[in-house]
Amino acid sequence: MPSADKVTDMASAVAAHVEDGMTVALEGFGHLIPFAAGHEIIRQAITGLTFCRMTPDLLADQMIAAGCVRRLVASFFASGSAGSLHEVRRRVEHADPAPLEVEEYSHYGMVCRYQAGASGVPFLPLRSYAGSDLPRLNPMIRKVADPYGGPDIYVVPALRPDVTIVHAQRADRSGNVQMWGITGAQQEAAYAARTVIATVEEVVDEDVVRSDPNRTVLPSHAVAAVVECPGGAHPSYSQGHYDRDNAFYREWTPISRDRDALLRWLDEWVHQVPDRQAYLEKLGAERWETVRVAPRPSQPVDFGRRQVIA
Amino acid sequence: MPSADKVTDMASAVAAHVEDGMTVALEGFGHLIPFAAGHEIIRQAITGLTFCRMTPDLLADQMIAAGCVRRLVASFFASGSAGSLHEVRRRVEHADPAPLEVEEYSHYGMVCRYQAGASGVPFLPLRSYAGSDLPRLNPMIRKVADPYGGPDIYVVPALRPDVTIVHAQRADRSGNVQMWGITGAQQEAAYAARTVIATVEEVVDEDVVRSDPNRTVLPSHAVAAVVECPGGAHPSYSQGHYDRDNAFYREWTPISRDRDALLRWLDEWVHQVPDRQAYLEKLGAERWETVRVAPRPSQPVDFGRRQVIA
Amino acid sequence: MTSQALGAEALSDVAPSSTEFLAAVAARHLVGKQRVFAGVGLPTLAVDLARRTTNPDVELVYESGICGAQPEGLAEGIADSVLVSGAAAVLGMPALFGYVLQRGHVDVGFLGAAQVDRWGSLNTSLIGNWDTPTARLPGAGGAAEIMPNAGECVVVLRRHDPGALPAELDFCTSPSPVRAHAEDPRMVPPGHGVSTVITPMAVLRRPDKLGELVVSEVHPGLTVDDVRGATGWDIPVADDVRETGRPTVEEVRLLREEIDTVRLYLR
Amino acid sequence: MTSQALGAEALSDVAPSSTEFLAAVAARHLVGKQRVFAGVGLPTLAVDLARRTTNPDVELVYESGICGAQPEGLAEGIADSVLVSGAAAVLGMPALFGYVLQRGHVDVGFLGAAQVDRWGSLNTSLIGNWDTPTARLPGAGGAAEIMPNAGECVVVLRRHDPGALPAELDFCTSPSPVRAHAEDPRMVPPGHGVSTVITPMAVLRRPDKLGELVVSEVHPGLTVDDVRGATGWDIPVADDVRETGRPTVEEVRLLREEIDTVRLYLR
Repeated sequence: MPSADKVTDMASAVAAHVEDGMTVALEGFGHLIPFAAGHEIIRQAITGLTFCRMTPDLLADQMIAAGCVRRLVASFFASGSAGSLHEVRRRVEHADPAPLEVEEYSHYGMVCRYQAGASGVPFLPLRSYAGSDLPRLNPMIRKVADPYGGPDIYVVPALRPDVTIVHAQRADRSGNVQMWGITGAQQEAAYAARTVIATVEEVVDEDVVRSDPNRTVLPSHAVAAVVECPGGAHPSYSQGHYDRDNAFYREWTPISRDRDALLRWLDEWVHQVPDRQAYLEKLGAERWETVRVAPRPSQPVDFGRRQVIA
Repeated sequence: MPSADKVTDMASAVAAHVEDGMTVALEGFGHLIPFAAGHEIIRQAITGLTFCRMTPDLLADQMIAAGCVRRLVASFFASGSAGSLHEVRRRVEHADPAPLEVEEYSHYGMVCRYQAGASGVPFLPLRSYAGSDLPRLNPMIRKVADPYGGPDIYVVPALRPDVTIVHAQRADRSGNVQMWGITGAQQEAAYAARTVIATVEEVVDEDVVRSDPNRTVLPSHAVAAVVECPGGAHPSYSQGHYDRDNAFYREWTPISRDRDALLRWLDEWVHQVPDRQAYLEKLGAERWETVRVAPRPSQPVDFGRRQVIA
Repeated sequence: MTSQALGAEALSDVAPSSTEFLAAVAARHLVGKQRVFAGVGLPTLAVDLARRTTNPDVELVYESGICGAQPEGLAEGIADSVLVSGAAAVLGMPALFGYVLQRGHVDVGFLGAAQVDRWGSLNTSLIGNWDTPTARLPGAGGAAEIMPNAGECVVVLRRHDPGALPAELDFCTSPSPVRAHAEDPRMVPPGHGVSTVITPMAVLRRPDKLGELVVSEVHPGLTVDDVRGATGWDIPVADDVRETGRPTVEEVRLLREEIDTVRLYLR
Repeated sequence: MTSQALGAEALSDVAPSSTEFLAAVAARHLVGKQRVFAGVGLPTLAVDLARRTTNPDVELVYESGICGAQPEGLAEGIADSVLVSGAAAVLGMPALFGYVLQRGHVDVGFLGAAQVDRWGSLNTSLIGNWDTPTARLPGAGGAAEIMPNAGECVVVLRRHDPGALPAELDFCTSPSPVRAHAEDPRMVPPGHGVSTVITPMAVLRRPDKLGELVVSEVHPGLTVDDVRGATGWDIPVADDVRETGRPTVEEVRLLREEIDTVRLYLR
């Protein structure tokens, strides 16, 4: 099919679409976190971002420490259910080295914000927040009267990022993106955005994509740029490609606790490596061996082909 | 896993869950229309139903003619983009042989109704209907003020069927239902319901389902009964199993136009056949040959398996 | 081959009321458009023709959730299995109507209607009075969503008479932005509404989002007065009104010999 | 084998503050429950233990969208790939939070908290004042959704002192139905709210949806006064207050030798 070829490299994609002061979402719920794209944003010294991410974990800590982020829009401020994000805490608790604006929702509040943005409606209702202090902390959580006579219900406003970046297992050159395992709110976060960058483990022939159209989470019309970036989710994981680097997550806590150590880490692992390939080489084959996974293929389904009645 | 075995036969499933006067949704957008289940409802002479179906095509014409339906909740009253539903028209235009209540939405209005029902919220907003006569015809389409200062927006109320019936390609015995090809609003219509009956082409081993968990449209918690019913969507189709019987759709128009012919058809093809197997035998191998499809398998994806680090 | 020997520019003499004529006129309106939302039938022919002539990149999105279809056969209906096999994506309806359509990814919506009024509002619901209509029509389907959300809408009518183009609709299923504006000026939707109506007599255009239809092209053999006489209101005529360009011989050949060889939609 | 030889009913002497003790107490609350919504850690241990003892059918739903997991290894986190491989379903978050949780498919939600008040409202957001908190905690996550929508919630606390069980929360992240009722009696959610709080000292129960916590069980070696003295308000005591049943030797063995052999969560 004569669709535009959207494959580009990471530096070009970020340079073309991400600008100082933009509202940018990088999504991925534990899985397929677009770390490589976040590191490129750091390398390009983009600043003043409103950074949207349900679970601002290590990636947020890194981007905030690097000075990219003015405002954080999020629903869970921790590394998984465990580790603190010390850069986030330093800024929120002590404005050290600078304050950080925080706009806080619950998980489903964020999901509904993306969904409203993706659907082009101004708000969506949800059954959370009755009796909560969250609407007092965050005046963007509001109430509407139910026109069918039920009780009032809280609503959250549409979130419409300038750019959403997601990482996925594969895409074809025209930007049909396929993803499996935990898919989180990526479809919503992407459709909510004006521009979408998809980084993928693998750019595949369109026949691969077209053999299973139900697997396409983002059709090409929703995607502006495709970047082939194997290992782009490390230290998070890509189902079927490599596992989470749990050791790295544990190593992060002491790094994050000491701002100088954090800045040294950024220098060594982000600024001093030109791209993800160099990062993986620096990480080394031995470390990679610890996150390697064995195959466990899905059983194919049949889409069928019309018989030509002669 | 020691989940309850939900496999039963069609007659038992309908007898156990569908009662006179209930609100019942049978969904499937052109694809996977649960014809066999509808015919069983006719055979059991269930009456007074509020029948919900976005596109009340042949199946609605049949169930209405059989006297099962008091009220139709729908968004497109035709057989595909072409044929009229003459039983629907007779009742609406001439109350012949009896009136039919109609509650009318647009397609996305119905989708939002199911989505609101599935999500447990009282309503959802959509950007349709400004300037339309539909809200005057249907007072359930209402407006709310946008608490973020934008223009008023129309909303539709949650739809919560007592029972939703869907047909799918496969399920395991505990009721994890997998579907591919056009999936329409089935997930929403099912989650909106209090009780869900899934009829499937094939009951498969749970390993088949678990090899591809992203293909599961309805997890077992959402499903009360599973009925193995090969050919259960005929004369509509099941992607990868058999094609639409276009000849039947064309035959329907003259049948539908003549109420006596319609009643004779119901007698011959519904009342006089005990179940779908008998229906398919009556249809015959030669007719079935015209809807057979050739294989076109999806390429598998890898879900990966953790390496045990020795 | 004979027809190609005549040159691609040679014009066909198919009747202006023929499917070939209407499809070729519709195809011309797709130049420069990216994504078209349509049912099957005449819109399918128009899109397929555009793809083979002026706009190889034009893409069809179907209400059934299918994007980027590459059918191996001619589809009967928007939910045909041949549209699914080999498609780039199949989306559920919440994503299709919410994320694709309502979010504004569709440039052109193709619609049919029983009635179109001067503002490009459509009736696909009923003829006669609301309670006991003389004809119950299919209803809104997705048209009520396509009208406000597609960049613009093209309507193809099989009739051109005061019944199909009345002064007043019996029912407004899919409102023009003009009607939305009348309800509440703040509720005017993002889409232009109907930009073009193609009938067996003429091409009507609505250049202003809040304006009305004007006679823009008159099919060969007819006059402006013929068109105005068959329209249910006193329709204005464009300053630059002209004769509708005939399809080329090659366009008709493509429609008949490559696109719809079994004459499923050609009539 | 040795422990089994002691009989399944033999009681263990693990400390009441140990993970083994808390997990075994939590597991008892899952008798007769179908679906549990939980994070990993202690809830995972409790569910796994319940499945191997009193409730083989209990099923875990994870916030990450996974239903019916059959992990081949112990998961580190709710988004662990081992939970996905071989699961019955993986849903996107709109379906998970909307259709599964908000529609009422979850019987029991397991929650942690920094603070719990007498009504079972939770604080997981911040300690100190709102603008410049002394400690910024993780925030709501999905807890604000689990509280109103799960049939009931069980909270496990690692501390029992007036800091963790204060008279007033510093911030209410996940409100009890009591607070929802105070905001608007019509907004009381479908769920019961917190039914049970398990601490290193006691089991607190809240039998009435609009009522308050009472001391229901006191761990071995402690008195009711110990528990009341460590609680930040004047907590009532149930008429039938009793000593918390110790875990059996077999339960402790299962936790250590079959469920968490690497002591990922056992401490």
